[in-house]
Amino acid sequence: MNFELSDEQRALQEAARGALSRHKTLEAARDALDGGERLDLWDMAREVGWPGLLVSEEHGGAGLGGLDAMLVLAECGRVLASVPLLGHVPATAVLDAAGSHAELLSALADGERRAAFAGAQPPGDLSQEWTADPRRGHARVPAPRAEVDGDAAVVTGEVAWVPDAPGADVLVVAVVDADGAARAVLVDAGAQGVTVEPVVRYDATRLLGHVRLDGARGEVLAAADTELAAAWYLGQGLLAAESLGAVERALEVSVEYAKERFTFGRAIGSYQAVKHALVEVLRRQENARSLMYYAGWARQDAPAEFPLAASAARVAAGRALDFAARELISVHGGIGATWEHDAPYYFRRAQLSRRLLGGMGSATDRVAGELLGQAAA
Amino acid sequence: MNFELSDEQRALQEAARGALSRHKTLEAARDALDGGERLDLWDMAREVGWPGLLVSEEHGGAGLGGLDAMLVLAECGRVLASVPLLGHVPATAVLDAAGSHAELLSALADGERRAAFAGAQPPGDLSQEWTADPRRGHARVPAPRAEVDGDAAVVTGEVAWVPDAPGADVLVVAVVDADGAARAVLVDAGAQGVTVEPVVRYDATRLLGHVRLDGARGEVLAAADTELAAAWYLGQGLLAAESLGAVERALEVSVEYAKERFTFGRAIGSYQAVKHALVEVLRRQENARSLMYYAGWARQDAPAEFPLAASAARVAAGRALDFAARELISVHGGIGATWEHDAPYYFRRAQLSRRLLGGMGSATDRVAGELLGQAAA
Amino acid sequence: MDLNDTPQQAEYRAKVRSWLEEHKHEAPVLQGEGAIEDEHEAVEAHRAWQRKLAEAGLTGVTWPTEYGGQGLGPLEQVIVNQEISRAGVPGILDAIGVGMLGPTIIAHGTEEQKQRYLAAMLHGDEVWCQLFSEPAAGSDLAGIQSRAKPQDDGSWVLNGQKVWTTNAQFASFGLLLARTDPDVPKHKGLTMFIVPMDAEGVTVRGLRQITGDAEFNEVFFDDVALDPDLVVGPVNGGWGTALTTLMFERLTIGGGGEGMGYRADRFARALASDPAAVRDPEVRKRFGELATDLLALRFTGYRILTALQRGQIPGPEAGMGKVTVVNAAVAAGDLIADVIGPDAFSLDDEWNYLISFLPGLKSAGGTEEILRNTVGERVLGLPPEPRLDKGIPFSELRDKEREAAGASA
Amino acid sequence: MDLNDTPQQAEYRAKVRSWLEEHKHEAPVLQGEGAIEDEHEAVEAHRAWQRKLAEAGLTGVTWPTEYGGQGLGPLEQVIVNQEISRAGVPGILDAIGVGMLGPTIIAHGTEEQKQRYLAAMLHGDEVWCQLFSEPAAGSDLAGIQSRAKPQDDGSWVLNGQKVWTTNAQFASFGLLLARTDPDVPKHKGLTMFIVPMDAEGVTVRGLRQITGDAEFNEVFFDDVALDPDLVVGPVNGGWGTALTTLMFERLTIGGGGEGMGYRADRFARALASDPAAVRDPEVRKRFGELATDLLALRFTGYRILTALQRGQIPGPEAGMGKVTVVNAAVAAGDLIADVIGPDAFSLDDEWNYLISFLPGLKSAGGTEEILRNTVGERVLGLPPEPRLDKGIPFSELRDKEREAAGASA
Repeated sequence: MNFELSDEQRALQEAARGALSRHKTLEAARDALDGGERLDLWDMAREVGWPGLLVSEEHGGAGLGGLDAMLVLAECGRVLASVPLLGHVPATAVLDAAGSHAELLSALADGERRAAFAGAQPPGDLSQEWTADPRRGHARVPAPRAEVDGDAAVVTGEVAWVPDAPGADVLVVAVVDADGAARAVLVDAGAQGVTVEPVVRYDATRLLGHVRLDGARGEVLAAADTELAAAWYLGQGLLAAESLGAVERALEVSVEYAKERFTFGRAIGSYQAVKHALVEVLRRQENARSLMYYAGWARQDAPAEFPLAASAARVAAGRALDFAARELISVHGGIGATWEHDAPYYFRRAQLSRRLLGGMGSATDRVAGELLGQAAA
Repeated sequence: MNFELSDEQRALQEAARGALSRHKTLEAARDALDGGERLDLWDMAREVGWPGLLVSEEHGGAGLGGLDAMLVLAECGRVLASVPLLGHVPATAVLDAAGSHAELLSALADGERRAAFAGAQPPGDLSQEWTADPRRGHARVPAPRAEVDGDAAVVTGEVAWVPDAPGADVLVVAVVDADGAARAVLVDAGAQGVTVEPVVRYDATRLLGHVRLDGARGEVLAAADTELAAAWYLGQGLLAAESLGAVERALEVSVEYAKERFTFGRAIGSYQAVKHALVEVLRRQENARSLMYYAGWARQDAPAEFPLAASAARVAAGRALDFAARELISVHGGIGATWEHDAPYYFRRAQLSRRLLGGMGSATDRVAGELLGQAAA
Repeated sequence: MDLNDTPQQAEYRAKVRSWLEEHKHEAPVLQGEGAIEDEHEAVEAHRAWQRKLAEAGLTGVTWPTEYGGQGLGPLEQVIVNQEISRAGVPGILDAIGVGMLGPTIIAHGTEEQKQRYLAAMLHGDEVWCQLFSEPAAGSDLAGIQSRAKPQDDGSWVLNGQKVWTTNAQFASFGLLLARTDPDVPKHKGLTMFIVPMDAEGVTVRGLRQITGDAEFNEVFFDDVALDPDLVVGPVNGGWGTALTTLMFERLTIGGGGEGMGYRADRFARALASDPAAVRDPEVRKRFGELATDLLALRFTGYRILTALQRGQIPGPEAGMGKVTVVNAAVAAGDLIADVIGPDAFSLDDEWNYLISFLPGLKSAGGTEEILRNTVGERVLGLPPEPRLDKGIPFSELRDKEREAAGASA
Repeated sequence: MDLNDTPQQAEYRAKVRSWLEEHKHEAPVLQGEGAIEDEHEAVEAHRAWQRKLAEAGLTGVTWPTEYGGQGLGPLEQVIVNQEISRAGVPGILDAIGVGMLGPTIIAHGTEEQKQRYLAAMLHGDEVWCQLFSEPAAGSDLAGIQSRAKPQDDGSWVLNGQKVWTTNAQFASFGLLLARTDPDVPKHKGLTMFIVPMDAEGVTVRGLRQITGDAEFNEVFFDDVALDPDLVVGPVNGGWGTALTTLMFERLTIGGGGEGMGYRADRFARALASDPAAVRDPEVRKRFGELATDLLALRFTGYRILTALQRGQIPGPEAGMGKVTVVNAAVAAGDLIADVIGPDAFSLDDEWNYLISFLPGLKSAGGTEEILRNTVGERVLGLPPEPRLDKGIPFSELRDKEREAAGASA
């Protein structure tokens, strides 16, 4: 029994925190909203080897596990750093599993080239469909369709709000073939029929794009549909980790202020209303952390539980961040709702993250579906 | 503009409180659970004229409005009194609207005979069906069917958990005829093919029965389907009122205790955790009261809004009672969860009420449906 | 129960409605399509509109006639508000001045002050702002640190900072609470002043909110000289004067309710346009619950109006309406953005604005925690928290706080 | 991350499993179908089973070998618990004695006490109960009023009342905290005693809960004579002794998690049997959220076990697991009863029991509020509430309280 981080994992965490501390990420988050340039930390990520975190060592990667990637994302989330890993990492995981394209993989592991994952939500207990995020509205849309001929595929369809798609060199797309089977297709971002429309919403640290495929030609990867599903859930886990990191920092800042700020002759942190709310942030944070560990462990050691584990981690971390970001504003009183303060950027992060990659609603539904499906079996 | 109770209504309230104070209703609630006899206050109700509250004066009733009946139910709810009005009052409202059966109406108004309403939930924005509460489970069931021939009807079907059905002399049943139209049918409780199975669950002050109709013969009443719908919503409003009354008393008892009980040298009511929770009870209570007034006003002056108003009142009052009953237990510490204390009987009331007459879920859905339907129109 | 006007009220409403009908084409467009873009122009157009309303007797409805008001009751003010809203025209520019600060001057000012300031306020010629809150005195308003020192010639010199000041950027005057004696307990050494906003040493700085708009200002005072005749109410009796202002603030808020536009039908329209959302029981459940709260708010509003009509002043429990509306609106914003997805955060989307605006609104005008304390103590009669600052001179309080912060850090 | 046993643990687990495999037919049936109905018979059968477990070395796993224990670590205790649960047999009768009270005696008792009491406790021959809580001393445990007065011969006379006492109806001894000096501040005048439950003047009365079952007792003491050798730890040093017990209590709770049977898969089975519920997004949303909490609890449990294995003692934050599990179980009960309808409250329905049991569990072992205070102060380092009872002799406290209650009433 050992359900804590290893020494190597702690070292990875510390190194990540150290590397990020040399960048003014929060100021960048504010400036970017005010029309400034997004602070792209890809070069820094390359220096510390993050692009190849999940790529096997034979292809020049670090050959680490899902939990290691989550730990890095948590550190990015703490300081709202804009590092396009949420799209890149799941894409490299699919490619690595496919076992082909060694040269491309090396370039991706090195960070010389960048990938994004235009994923689809796998079928659940109630539906056999692979669905993609729509541009707008409550109804999910079918994943792109592909005509497959041997290794070649012609893909048509759209995936909206793909993390890190703008500027990616290649896209790994989850498609459905004529037989209704899910396939992974590698598409060059510059290929004919591919358009990536960059979109910025609310949290300008977030690089998003609508990926539109109009008869775009790509290569079918030898990755099973379970790999596509795992990549979707890896995205959920990474988003969970990012959110958890943001919660940690939000709580630290809130606690610090609650000790220093006085009202009616007492530090506000001595009042139960404030104290109990901050303990609630802590409770949610630690629950989210336990589930992030679960997701990391399950991806490696219990793949059948990974959909449940990653979805649960996302739900717990997302709800924790929702609560923590509002509490961060609230504990600071009016000043927490001003442009100059850091709190609103954690709030923006929470608001947007909640609606990405299927949204919190789909993740919650998936937790239920996994357990109800098992119970019915 | 006058959105407060009239002097007559305050007098009605006070008289009700006075009449009920002469009975040990809370002890009766406990004893009944321990196998004792239910304390039936029908005779008291007759003395003060409650059976005829909504029956027009020409038929020997008081000819009062829905809000007046709600005020009486609120007083019963305060002290968890078992007075079978929740079933009787909507039944008399339908009969009175039908304008027939003058003799029966007089007997019902006097309380010499007792009625119950085996109602059905009217169609909403998404469904055209009239549905009844099932014995068990999440799926609602169709309202009983009837073959209608002139004034005569032959009814088949079941309505479960009908308030005050056991011991009722007549039943007003919401049925659907061969054309799919809703009709009100008067059935004698002793008629062939009618069985009323008494059921007690959790809150022994509550008189419930499964009403089963196997080709039972009854008389079709000249009441429009809007009257049947109004009777259903009247039931929602009465249940709301009952809950509101229980909240009022739960809050009083909680506040009293919070002033007297000391811990760590301070009255527990001085701690924010307790104080803020009790203020939350008050907030919910007053919201529920405003909506009960709305329901009372709408039934009289804006019938088109009555479904919305009564459903909203039920949601607000039901949620308030859920919260207040748990808080009543919680503020008392462990002692609040003991059989000897009064708190558990408020908790039982909350738990059971929440699942009656379509349940809180249907009422909440109906609030949404009414507003979404209007918005779409 | 009766939601209709009395005959007198109906007559008054008809009069107001007909005036608005006749003059609404003269009203400026300040929001939505065709709105005046330049802020200065918008303020001037709004000022001109306030003047017209004033001349028609539609501002200061409850002010005494001797100061240019109509001497009517709060219900008539509500009727005017309702009719203005119905006509789709803006209200007055200086709602804070006319609603709260003017009445404070009427209650506590000298006759000279009343003559000098009230008429110009009512007509919008001189807009006012409220200079109470400070960075370190929000919930605990009496903890104010802005300092006005008496001079030998009877004048005062003001130094300090205020925050959350609406309209400061174009106000002519501010009503300001300052500490004039730090050596007595904190409620006892405060004085209320009128501050000319164009005085030397006054600096106004916009304070941007999450929305990106500067909805409030910070105001800095650097050796601002104040004449003796600018004191309102007794010297060192400013706390009592401020309580009058706060009472009028509650009255203003209590009368409203859905005034902020957080109405169930507005949110219903947003959801009804998405068929998948309409069919989703989870969406319906969340909407049903928040809509119930918003409906409750409307009918609680009618109860408060009934009380006002009967001459009762709403108690602190009226403030709970803010808790209800803010939380219901937050739930609505959450739900609608869940339904729409990330696109709800498009820059020009109304939900983007709503979601961004609410966190600031939550603490504006007192936090939910303080309100719950007040209601718990004054309405439910629960015992107060132990107060560690009672009876201690203000000047010593800060030292104690620093000491305590050091000990716990 | 590794959820597997170390080789040594695996070996130990195999040994435990094989013993249980061999002997599980000897275990009594205490719950469900075929359960022993008579309470006395059930207790005796349970006692015999504890003796067998003790003889096999499966009780007091962490106790020192000199007192009959196995001298192993908390992980081995967890392995035993897991295997007992897996085998579907009851645990020991006296979990409170062996888990919390025995270790207290080991830490603070005299050698005579250890020799006299520990072996009989371990084998279930003498069951123990914990006599700490009182009607007026729950959250504020140090507010205990039970009074033990010293006699000239060195013995004590005990008067007072205890409450929430599990197993008191068949316990041989109780470990009791009593006030021995009321003239010092409240934490300083307490002493821990061993009380023979058959002593004259001890009365046990069952205390029924919402479920209708007497899950706890009240215990009354009326001039009960206690020999000098029944004092555990220093006279007037009982607070320190009690802290040891509470530390072991936390350890016991911290190691568990889903032990109460509030598992996501159990609730999933209830819902999965209703197709309409499975298809309802609103039901799924509520279930998904509470299931997430319960899953988090399981994996938080593994983190705590890892810490235990590393020799760390769980901090107060481990108690938050109770907040999570109770609230998730309440949500599950609410949801399942919403799905089933009133019939969920049939007398023999497991949900009827669950819903009734939870409100009592909520305050058992300290309220959520006290826990949040403790975690806020000790884990987050937030400043404490002002304490009005500090340094005041206990005897004066009560007068102050009465006075304050009178003033606010």
